[in-house]
Amino acid sequence: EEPQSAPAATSTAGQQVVQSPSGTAAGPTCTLTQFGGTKFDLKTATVGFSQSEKEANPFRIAETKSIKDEAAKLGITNLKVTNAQSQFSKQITDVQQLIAQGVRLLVIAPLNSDGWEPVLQQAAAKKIPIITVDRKINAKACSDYLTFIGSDFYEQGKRAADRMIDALASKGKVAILLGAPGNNVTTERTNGFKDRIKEKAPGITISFEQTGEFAREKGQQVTEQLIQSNPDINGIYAENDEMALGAVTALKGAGKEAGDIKIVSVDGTRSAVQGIADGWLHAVIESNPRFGPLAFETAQKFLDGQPIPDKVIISDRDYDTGNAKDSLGEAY
Amino acid sequence: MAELTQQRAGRVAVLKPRVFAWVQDYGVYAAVLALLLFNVLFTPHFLDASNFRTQLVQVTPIVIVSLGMALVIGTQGIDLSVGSVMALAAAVVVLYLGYGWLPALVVAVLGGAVAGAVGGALVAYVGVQPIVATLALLVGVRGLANVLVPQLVEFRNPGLIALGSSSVGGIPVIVLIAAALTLIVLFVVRRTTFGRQVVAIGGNRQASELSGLPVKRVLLTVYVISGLLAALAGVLATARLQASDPTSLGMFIELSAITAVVVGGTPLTGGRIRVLSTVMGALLMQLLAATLIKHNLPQSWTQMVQAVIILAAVYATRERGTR
Amino acid sequence: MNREQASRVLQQHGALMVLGVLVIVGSLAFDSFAKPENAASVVVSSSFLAIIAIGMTFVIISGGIDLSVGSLFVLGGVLAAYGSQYGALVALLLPLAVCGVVGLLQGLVIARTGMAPFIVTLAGLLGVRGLMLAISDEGATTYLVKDRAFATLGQGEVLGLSYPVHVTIALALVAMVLLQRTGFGQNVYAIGGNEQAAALMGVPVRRTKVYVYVMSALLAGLAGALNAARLSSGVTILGIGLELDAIAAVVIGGTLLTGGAGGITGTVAGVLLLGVIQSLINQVGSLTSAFQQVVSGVFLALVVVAQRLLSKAQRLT
Amino acid sequence: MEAADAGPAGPAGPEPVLEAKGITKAFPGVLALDDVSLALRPGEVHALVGENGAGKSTLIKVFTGVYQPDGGELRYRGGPAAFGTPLDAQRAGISTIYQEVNLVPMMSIARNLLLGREPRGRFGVIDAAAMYGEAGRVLAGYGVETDVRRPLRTLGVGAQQMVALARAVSVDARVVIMDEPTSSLEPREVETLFGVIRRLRDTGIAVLYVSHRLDELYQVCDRVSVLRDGRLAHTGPLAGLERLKLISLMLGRDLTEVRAEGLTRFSRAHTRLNGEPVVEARGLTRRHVLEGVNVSVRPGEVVGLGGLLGAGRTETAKAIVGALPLDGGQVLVAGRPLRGGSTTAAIRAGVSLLPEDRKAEGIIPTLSVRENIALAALPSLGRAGVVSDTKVDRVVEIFMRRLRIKAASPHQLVSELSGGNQQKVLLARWLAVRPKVLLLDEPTRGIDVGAKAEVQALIDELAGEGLGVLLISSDLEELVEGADRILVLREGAVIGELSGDEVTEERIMATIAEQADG
Ligand SMILES: Nc1ncnc2c1ncn2[C@@H]1O[C@H](COP(=O)(O)OP(=O)(O)OP(=O)(O)O)[C@@H](O)[C@H]1O
Ligand SMILES: Nc1ncnc2c1ncn2[C@@H]1O[C@H](COP(=O)(O)OP(=O)(O)OP(=O)(O)O)[C@@H](O)[C@H]1O
Ligand SMILES: [Mg+2]
Ligand SMILES: [Mg+2]
Repeated sequence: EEPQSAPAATSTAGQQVVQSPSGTAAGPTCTLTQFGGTKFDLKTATVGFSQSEKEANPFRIAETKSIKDEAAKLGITNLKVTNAQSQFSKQITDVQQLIAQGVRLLVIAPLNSDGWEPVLQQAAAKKIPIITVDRKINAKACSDYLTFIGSDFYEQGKRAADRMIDALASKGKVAILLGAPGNNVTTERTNGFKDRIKEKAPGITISFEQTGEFAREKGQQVTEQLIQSNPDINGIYAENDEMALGAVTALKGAGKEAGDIKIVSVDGTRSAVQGIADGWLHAVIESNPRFGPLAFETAQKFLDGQPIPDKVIISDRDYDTGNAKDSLGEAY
Repeated sequence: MAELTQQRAGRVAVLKPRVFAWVQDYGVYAAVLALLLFNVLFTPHFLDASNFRTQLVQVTPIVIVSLGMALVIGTQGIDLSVGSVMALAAAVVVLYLGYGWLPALVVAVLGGAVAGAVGGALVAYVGVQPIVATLALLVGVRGLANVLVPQLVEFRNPGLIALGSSSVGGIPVIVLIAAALTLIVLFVVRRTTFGRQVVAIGGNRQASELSGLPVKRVLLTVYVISGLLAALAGVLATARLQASDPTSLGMFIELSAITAVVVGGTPLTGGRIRVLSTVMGALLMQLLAATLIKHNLPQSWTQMVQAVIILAAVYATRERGTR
Repeated sequence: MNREQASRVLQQHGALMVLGVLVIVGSLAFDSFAKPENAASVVVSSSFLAIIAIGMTFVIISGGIDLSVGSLFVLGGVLAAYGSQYGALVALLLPLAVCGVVGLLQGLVIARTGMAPFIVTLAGLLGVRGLMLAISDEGATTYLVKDRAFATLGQGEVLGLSYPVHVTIALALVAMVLLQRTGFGQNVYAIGGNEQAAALMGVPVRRTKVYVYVMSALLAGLAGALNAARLSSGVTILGIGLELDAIAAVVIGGTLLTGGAGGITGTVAGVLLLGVIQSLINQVGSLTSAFQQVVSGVFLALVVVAQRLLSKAQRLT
Repeated sequence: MEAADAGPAGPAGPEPVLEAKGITKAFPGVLALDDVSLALRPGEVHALVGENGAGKSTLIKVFTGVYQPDGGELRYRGGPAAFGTPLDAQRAGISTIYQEVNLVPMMSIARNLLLGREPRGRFGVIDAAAMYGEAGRVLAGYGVETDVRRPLRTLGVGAQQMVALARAVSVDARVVIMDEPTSSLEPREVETLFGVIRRLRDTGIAVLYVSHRLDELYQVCDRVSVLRDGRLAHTGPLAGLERLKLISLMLGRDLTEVRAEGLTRFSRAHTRLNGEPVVEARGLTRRHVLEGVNVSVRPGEVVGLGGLLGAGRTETAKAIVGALPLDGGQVLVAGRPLRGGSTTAAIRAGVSLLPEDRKAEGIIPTLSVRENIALAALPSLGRAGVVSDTKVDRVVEIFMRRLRIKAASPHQLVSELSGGNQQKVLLARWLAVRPKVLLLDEPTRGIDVGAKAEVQALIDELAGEGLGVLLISSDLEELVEGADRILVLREGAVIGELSGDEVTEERIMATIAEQADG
């Protein structure tokens, strides 16, 4: 059987778009001299990329692939990739060992925002610029690290809430399938969603929130329990697509029809966009993982002496019934 | 007179341990009943038939894995690799789905047997301690599963989907499979030479060797069976999910399975296997998880309550042992 | 140590030999492997696991097992970070106190009821993680280490190695003396070797067991606190599966899981072995995550097989 | 010698130091002790005898705090006493050698000997050098000369027993309890032990001595108490009590009946058999352990293996059944070579071994009597791998009756049986596979007189039926009476063969001594 969700990151379709284009941003910026580094040639330098989770879900696969592809495209031959297998301690060690291997530029997809002290110290001592992608590091831009490229998870939660409010016409009962506990992404997507609901639609109650640990099977199991004990639920907010798709399987198994319960989720994987087309999902907020081009472009600009903003927020799309079919090719 | 009280004292002393032994033997059943009662009283819609179906369907993989685990624990071993073997089976089954779901299932289960055989060979022939041998497999086999199928793959094979979602007489097929496997394992443990040899080896390996039991072969077989069952559980879970997810399928299931076995009163020191109680142990843990989810407790509370219930259940069924 | 003793130590420790071989091969294969910087990163990152594994060694020699250490490690870190707002002393003592109490409870339950340590500490694993989530708002709050003095404990360096490494070395030395040269150590071996006999020989079985679990919990809490100092924050997503790493390190180090035999040197070698394997995989730097796992699984299997064969060969002569 | 004067004390002896009054102790299904009273006086050696399962070990465990009595009172040094743990009893001055060697096999000999009393150096840390020195000195006094740094498990059972003995005696004790201390000792070592016991008695220590070897009792004991089925059957001075009378008290049968049956049950004359050997071992060699041992057993023949502790008798037996990896040599069964290293193959060919160490190598403690008996014969007790319960029940019933195994039911856990009955269960396990050759390593160790005679009669009977038997026994009398032919071993090599009229205790001892001198 053909895999139904092969990544399509090689095409330029679905390329990241910067929300606040570099240079024109109002926020603080950073130049090579401010940072205190020296110019070097990206092509011949050793570059390190530290991935946080296994390349096993579409997001991580697309992310790593995008970095590797872009490096290959630019002729960077010495790219070292490590994978922390979701263990934070390992990621710290990984990056330290990358530094020991003499990398001149670090691209990090952090597993966690806090706890980077030892790495930052070492990198700063050697003046190695760090670009963090998809999650932030809580530290000082331009001295501890160079810049952050990624989405705004809190904003994603808010936008998901907007979609849910639309779908339920501002009233009803909603369940949340939380991500893994303790994860920044979980926290921010939850807070954004809840804050927005409270602010805009007090008629919607959040009557259930349980973790599905970002996994499809767990999403299915929790949803099965949920619709047994809360048959009156109107909407499900899943903090990633996998859990949403698990919820869909559960609803199908329980004899529900597409659209009976409105599901909104975040990520924008191909299966989820297909789910919208099939009518099972209501909307998906995109979180774009293709960081390669933007990351290396930013690095090159920095090395060329141009000012770099302290954060580069990309603009994520929404998928809904209106655009799902046409956007299928751009989903990852 | 003195003689009489003396006798009575003797009789009471003889009787007391019996009561204790009864609690030890049937404690899990009582705990399951208590939890059922709680839910009937306090959980809305608990008595729906579909609810029972949900609980049974969800517990199926753990039950099947626990059956193999019980055999391994009976030999004083432990098998940490079961979750990864499930993942491997999930990967293999979609790779071979092109040849039809049944051949794919057979290949996947064989793959599980091979993984089990590697662990069993390390334990039986090289003499590596079970926990490390299977720990190496836990790491490596999941990696292998991910190499084979790097990310979740959805499939539309009607046969496999039907395996996961159809019912016979209102009872889901996978539940029937688990029930049948339970009976088979029960028969093997109680009535076959192999079953007796398994517990004898767990009870005293040296003595078993001197008694001419094929110790190494039995050990190998036990791990192969555990691998087989885990793989089957992996295929069934995959069929139910309608997608193969080698990354997260079966994560930490080894701990659930071990808990089910021990809560059921099988000592980790080996030499004894209680099959039905193991199934009850799995049911207890499933009901507990369902109860906590249905009552929407936060994760922190869920874990703390689980800890307490596990302790209480094992306390009731405890057997003096070192591990 | 004279040459004869040295050769005996090598002979008794398969793990140490495998470690030596790996280090040599790694240095020849990769230029940057033997660089002091890389070696330091292996040693520093191993030190936390080593502290936990030292406690685990006592537990396993006594015939038990402690699955709660991963959870205690993360709880210790969160408590230390939380406590650091009241000063370095609180930051250090709070996690030790709480983890010590958890260890005490586990030890008492195991010693008094005869319940299997595997299960009691599995419950500990769940319960302690639940507790950690409860005090960190389901993991959403990361306390930052405010106290500079406490942060220095994790980040300061002497002789090119950070403090946690020195702490680990000191603890390992103390643990060796404790195990080999005190009545407590002898009791631990005796209980693990034959609990019934130990009781008949007058060993205070229960008390010794309680001590062992308290020790393991304290060390896990300490490792968590030091780690929090190093990271300057009480990260909540740490420690999952850490207990398995610790057990693997101890067993690779030649300690019998059935109890009664083993030692600290082996454990330290086992911890370093795990660190070196990771480092070698990173040196290659182009394996996908899935292949990395396959490689570490195979490595682990090879190491235990090699260690097993070496110790077998040694026993025959 | 003042204490010795009070030695064979009558009822008017000194105040008891340790006393049981009306002790009752029940286990599920059995009343192990029923209203037992017993008084131990300082400076006496008090024998405690009874059949297997009579309750001797249980009484001892009540004395030492292992078990709490269900009824009755313990008195120690004039006041009521209740020991919660063996440690309490030990601290109070009651030191014990238990029936099963209870030491820690993986720890070194020295650490076992001195556990809890290690010599301390600076900072209260154990002084290893002093510890090894002291351990070596102490053990030398008991005839054990060995590297005390080695793990205890490298010692033979007998030597382990000496370590346990040395350990128990070297603490400051007022009462020393010995549960079958000689069952795995050589005559030479038994003498050493008796010397120790007499020395203890002379210093006013009370000794409670349990043994099934009646001659020993007459050598060292002053008084005797007899337990029968958990009740006290007799207590009084030993001198003047006829041996047969003592046996009749233990068995609860008529004196005349016992007298009629006689004492040993070996009845066959020593014969020379000339048939083809059913099993033949050639040049068994293993470095440091065995050096070219040749043994052969013919059908219907009982071949004895003699020698001192550590002579390699156990190793020879293990090598024959393939339980010991060999550097050289071959085993032939009925002329066909046996695959080495596989006990399964040996058993299938009809060669079985009753191992020496019952606890470690014999019983499966988690299984019932029934399952323990059926274990080795399982493949033949069913079809297609499915066990036939009726067949098992029949076999189990036959052997429980034939060997008079005392158990509450076949479903009782074997670990709950008395030592002697466990031994019978193991014998039953081996007889159930119908071997052609049975290797018996200390088959009557720890078995009471009645059972011992039964086992001996059984050996006779089996040999009569054409079974070949290899008999290893430290009891020279048993060896001489039972064996048709005796091979004497020393340091892993056969140093002499005695047959026909040569089979006497004197000749065995002489053979060993001769070689030692030469
Ligand atoms: N832990 C136990 N559980 C159940 N029954 C027991 C237990 N210990 C002993 N018994 C029973 O109590 C009775 C007395 O056993 P005990 O060991 O005291 O006999 P003994 O006189 O020492 O015999 P032997 O000479 O064979 O050593 C036996 O019937 C035995 O089966
Ligand atoms: N008195 C002793 N001192 C030191 N070591 C001993 C002593 N007795 C036995 N050993 C050790 O125990 C080992 C095994 O002895 P083992 O008991 O198997 O021999 P055996 O001939 O079968 O004697 P038995 O069956 O009477 O115990 C010997 O090789 C020897 O190293
Ligand atoms: Mg006894
Ligand atoms: Mg012997």
